[in-house]
Amino acid sequence: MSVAADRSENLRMIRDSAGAVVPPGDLRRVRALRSGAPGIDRDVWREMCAMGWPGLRLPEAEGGSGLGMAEFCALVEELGRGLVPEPLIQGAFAARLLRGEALEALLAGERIVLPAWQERAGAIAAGRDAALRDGRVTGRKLFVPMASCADAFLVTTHDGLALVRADAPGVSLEIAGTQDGGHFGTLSLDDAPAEAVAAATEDAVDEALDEAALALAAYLLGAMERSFALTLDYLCTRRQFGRPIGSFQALQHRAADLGIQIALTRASVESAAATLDSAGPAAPRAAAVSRAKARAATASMLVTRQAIQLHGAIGYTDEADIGLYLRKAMVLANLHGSAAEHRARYARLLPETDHD
Amino acid sequence: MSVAADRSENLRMIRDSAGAVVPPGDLRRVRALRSGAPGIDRDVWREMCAMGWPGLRLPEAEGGSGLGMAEFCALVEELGRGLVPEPLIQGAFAARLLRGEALEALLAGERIVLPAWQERAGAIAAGRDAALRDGRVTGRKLFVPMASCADAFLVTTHDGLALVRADAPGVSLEIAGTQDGGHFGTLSLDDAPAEAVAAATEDAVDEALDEAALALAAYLLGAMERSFALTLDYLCTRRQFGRPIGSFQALQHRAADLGIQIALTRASVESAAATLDSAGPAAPRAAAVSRAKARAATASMLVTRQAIQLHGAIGYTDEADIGLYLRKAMVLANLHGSAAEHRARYARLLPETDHD
Amino acid sequence: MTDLNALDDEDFRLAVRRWLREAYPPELRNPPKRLHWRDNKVWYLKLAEKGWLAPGWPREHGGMGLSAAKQLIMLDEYERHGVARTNDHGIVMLGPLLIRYGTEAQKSRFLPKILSGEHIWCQGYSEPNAGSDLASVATTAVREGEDWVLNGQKTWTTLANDANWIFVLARTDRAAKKQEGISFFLVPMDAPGVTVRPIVNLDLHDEFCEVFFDTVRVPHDNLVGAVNQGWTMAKALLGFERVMIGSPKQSAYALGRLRLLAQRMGGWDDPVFQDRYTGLRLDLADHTSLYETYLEILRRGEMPGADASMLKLHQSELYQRITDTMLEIAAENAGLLEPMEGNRDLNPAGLFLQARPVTIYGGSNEIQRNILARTVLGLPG
Amino acid sequence: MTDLNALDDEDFRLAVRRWLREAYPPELRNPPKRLHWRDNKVWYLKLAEKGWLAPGWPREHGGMGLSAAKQLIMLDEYERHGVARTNDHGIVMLGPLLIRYGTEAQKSRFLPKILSGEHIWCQGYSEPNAGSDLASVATTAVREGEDWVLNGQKTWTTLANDANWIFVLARTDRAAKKQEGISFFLVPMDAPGVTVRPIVNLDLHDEFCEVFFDTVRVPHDNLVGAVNQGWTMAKALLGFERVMIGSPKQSAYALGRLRLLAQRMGGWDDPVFQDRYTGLRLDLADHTSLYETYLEILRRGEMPGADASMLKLHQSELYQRITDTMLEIAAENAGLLEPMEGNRDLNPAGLFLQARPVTIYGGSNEIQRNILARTVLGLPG
Repeated sequence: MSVAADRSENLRMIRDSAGAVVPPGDLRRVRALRSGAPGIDRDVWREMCAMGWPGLRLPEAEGGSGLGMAEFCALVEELGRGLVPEPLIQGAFAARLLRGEALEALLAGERIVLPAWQERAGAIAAGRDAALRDGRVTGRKLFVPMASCADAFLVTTHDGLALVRADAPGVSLEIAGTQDGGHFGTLSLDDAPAEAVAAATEDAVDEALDEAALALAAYLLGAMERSFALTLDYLCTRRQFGRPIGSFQALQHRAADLGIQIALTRASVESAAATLDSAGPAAPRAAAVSRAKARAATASMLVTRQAIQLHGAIGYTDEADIGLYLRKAMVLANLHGSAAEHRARYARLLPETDHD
Repeated sequence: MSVAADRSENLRMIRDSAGAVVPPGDLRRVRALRSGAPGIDRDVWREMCAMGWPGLRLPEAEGGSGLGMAEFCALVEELGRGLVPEPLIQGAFAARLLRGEALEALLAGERIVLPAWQERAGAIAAGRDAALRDGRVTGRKLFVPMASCADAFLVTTHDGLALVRADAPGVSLEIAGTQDGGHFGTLSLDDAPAEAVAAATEDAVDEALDEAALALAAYLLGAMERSFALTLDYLCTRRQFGRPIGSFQALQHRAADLGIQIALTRASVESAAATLDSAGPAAPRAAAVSRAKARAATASMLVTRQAIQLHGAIGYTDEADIGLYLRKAMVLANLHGSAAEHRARYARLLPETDHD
Repeated sequence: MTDLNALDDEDFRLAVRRWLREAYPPELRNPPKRLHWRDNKVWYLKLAEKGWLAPGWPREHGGMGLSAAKQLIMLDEYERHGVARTNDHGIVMLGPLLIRYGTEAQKSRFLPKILSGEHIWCQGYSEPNAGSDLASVATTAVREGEDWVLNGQKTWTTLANDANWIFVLARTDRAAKKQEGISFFLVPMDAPGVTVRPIVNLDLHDEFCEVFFDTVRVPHDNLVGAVNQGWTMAKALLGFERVMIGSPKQSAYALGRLRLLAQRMGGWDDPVFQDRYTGLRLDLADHTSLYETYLEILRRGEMPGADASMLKLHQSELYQRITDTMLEIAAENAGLLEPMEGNRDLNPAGLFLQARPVTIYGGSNEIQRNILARTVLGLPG
Repeated sequence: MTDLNALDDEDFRLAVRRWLREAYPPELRNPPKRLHWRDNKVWYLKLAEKGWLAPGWPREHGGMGLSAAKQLIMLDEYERHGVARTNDHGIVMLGPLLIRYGTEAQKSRFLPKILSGEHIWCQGYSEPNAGSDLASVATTAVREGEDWVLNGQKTWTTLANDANWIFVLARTDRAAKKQEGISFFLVPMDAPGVTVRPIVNLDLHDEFCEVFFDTVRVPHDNLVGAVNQGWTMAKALLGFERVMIGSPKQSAYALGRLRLLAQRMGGWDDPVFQDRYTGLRLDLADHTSLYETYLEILRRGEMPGADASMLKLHQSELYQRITDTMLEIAAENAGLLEPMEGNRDLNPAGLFLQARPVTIYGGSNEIQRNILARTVLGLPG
């Protein structure tokens, strides 16, 4: 078999396995977990770990599967289709930076480690105002998704990465519910005992952050595609004026435009994944991520908003599943940087010169 | 009769008289004048003067009709419907600032005086780098519409207004054709003999400029309304797939959106005219003009562009009249300030404060 | 009692303003969601007591008998003060219809109880399969002796869970053309066979309900107007509504919140934001100018035509564009379930969700564009 | 002669690039408007001489017989170098159709003359009442003995004023369903009864023409394929075209000109402009990624489906948005008839006008959206 065919077989298998763990058609589990703490199902998390998902990107020598961003994005996209709340993107982010026993426990599903990297709203880059001295961390980290399910946090500091147990003294967590039924945690660390994670360089953290941002774009892609499919179904089913409403040209044209935005998002995400999977200088790699995240943020909000409109009154009820997709987009579109932030970063990374 | 009814009777009469001089349905005259010098018909200009149009806004004591901006805008709007090339807006602008014999000659249709106020591209305010000393002007003025038909120019200078004969020594004019079949003149003045126009203050010039900008918005309003009417006719007439294309919902919805933009433009222009016609502080008056000009610029480009699209292939021929409306919008949308410049001026004039 | 119509406009405006300052409960100003009867009852009864509940009804029926111009001033002051809507379907919708089409008996039976707050009405028009296509109501009413028997289901019935009466469009002639076989009934919510099920919205509020009719029996006296005239009567009263639904107030409110949010997020001075904000501001200002031209028509006592639907279209989409912008600049706060920092004025997600249905209800914007294109622009059907 | 297919891709690319640098007339790079035969003839004949005129045709017919992948590399280099389109309807449209459907006699009669430049072809498809609805062609062909007699009118015939032959869709069966009564004819432009009238476009260029057929007689040999198979043949060749028409080249070219204009106007560093420019740049980059996925399909030798129409839709509207932006920032220069300062790279009005027809030709964007919605998204017809 050719390399390309091998790869596409890989991708197909990954998508299938994702569908087996979290069937996208059924959102009852997602609804049941809404707005409770910890907001995830630990058994499902363990199953994900058993499938090797948090370590998908790690070399086999480190207990991973040695696959690329293309594969990870395909997996995460499937989770997006099913609005899966378990924090795989964050877990994989942590796994990229941990080593040894801490990594093993994470990959085995025994401990959930979530990165706490953000110190201001809207950040793309890691905040490093927190301080790590003599094995103790002091600082404040914002917007940690699903923080209440963490056994430990991987904290960026001025002095490198630190691993802090959630139940350690000096650790306090403030929780704010999010529209998707999950939550953000504000993590306050007051001289909390921590373990330095020496192996990870700042560059490695930056790369892991970019991978997480791209994975978010892939998750949004899956979610918007699914919400669009639900909407097309509705347009074919719902009748008004004696015809299915999907036969009305104005709605057809709007659907066509949404389809184009989804296709652009897919092309952008897959192109960024391919860029990260190939060797190359740092700026175009980060720029590719920004391009994909900007597109995914904008397109996912457009598609899910329009999905509500195209569903009409039923779309405005909480009991219609379509609203769950809008809520998810509201939470993820700006996470790891809004469209505007990523557009600006793209322009900074790849300034236009007079190359004509 | 009530004041309001009187006023609306005035407006109706003005619109009727405009239609009599320049019937809007027939663009053969406009086509015939395209891209020739001087690009206007002097007889039509004299007829306009005989109707009292350049002096419409002047007090009766000065030989005018003593009417307001509402009336002037109504008149100019009708000219926009017919794409009339004669420079009434500029002539009226000059008339607002002249006095005595020069004014009489202008109002009588004997001499065409055009303002030359602009020293950089995109300007809204009068350029005053030109110098007037000892009865001689030196300077350079840009984008004088229909400059080749002028008998004299009314030039803004650092030292007040100056009247310069077009055939005076030291006056040279460079002509660049415009898309609407007219032209812009670049006026170079090299120690050219001039007559100081003492009466006009800087404030008066600023006000006349704002009136001209609003009049342009009204002209664009008339032009876009007419182009929309032509497009609606076409949509009702042209058949494809066995139906008039105007029965297709996607085109109907687009037409509805254009109709809304036109209605907003009318409301904006009429509101600005009413503001200028009432007493009040300078900033809100200028802001109302900026609001109307910004809307007219954006809406006229949108409407005329879409008019081409809705006409399909026929709209892309030079022989279809609809293209003349697009060309006119291309020339006027940015004249006296683009939409972006006027939005920015509006925000400067009326900064938002915490008034909640 | 002063003759309010005799006051000049400015004095009238000041009188309204004074009364709102005195009497309106401060905690009810600018509520983030539509209030239930339990919350707005206090204000409804204060209005009733003052005799200001029904500005547009003739005095003989207990209304204020205000001119259109005065009503608009009153409304304007209400909007400025952030006065919440009450459970006003009896006042706004049913009252004028009864006054115009009801029998004397119906007027004297129902109007006083609307004014006293004893009857709280809701409007039973939309159905699961008669949303955009309202004329295809499938709820039936069949004559049985002196009674009518209703069967069917209404949906999107605003605040039905507060109401004790509902006015219903029901089909009384299946053979007639869609619009011509519909009649108008008054139904007590406690009649056997009426069930109410609240619908939780995207913004997690239960403003709307489903109402089920299972062999509900009402006497013939509860039919308003002639049999099969229901649709015509319901439509005849839409002129004022068509304008009011396009009021700039939602957008104006949201724009203020957008400014506050931008200031809080530190992006207020960003030139890109400023440009966008100014664009929205100009859209609002031009909308307000357009709205004014329609108010002027109402002030003259005339009824605006179908072109007034432009107002609703533009306002609702502007409102959404403003709240879309809020989400875009709110960073991670765009996803929060509760207002930021416990400050209900910093609630981008909440306002965004509340702005969703405005392009759906009151005739979806798609329907409004159809009407505009065909009725106003004259495009072929 | 080297076997170009045997070269690796990079070597092939360099070979094409080298040849363009050597042979392509510099004054013809990036022409602002479509060139006439009098201007592009020199390049056409150079290509002919080198044997590079028909990259996609099999070698046995005088083509290069290049793989799809190699053709795309060639095209890419042409675009980078700013090579102008020639009068290529014979090469691109008619040649492949004759190779697939023509008789041996037709192939040997016509193909060599396309390659020599002796026959310059144009395409007679659109009619005044068969634009978006192309299948309703009204031009008729009636059999009379050994001849067919054509009557009717074609329009939007690109460069008909340069051509000496035209291929024509004409109705041969009025009773059949629209698509099924159409045949494909080859007509010399000097046949008695053929008249050409150039149409002047908005950008004051005569790229399109009307062609009139008044009792034009052609022998039966000039019918390609079977009677009534014209529509099927014309449609069968659209796969490659569907992708190519969505190439990002127009937008990429326009974006470069927008940058130049902004720099010239002094607004390049304005943050509001920068934000907008970056947005357009990202749209172009994402479009290019999407386009690449379709090129990949072509490289594999497969034919993309109807979903490829997304490319044309998005590209054409992006191109227009870029040129719209040019006008907005060009101040008074937006209205000029000629390029600014005599520099054809600073020509906002010209480029804006040239961008108008892209959403109309090649199946208007309205039609493309219909196709996308019904064929690809599966919405009901």
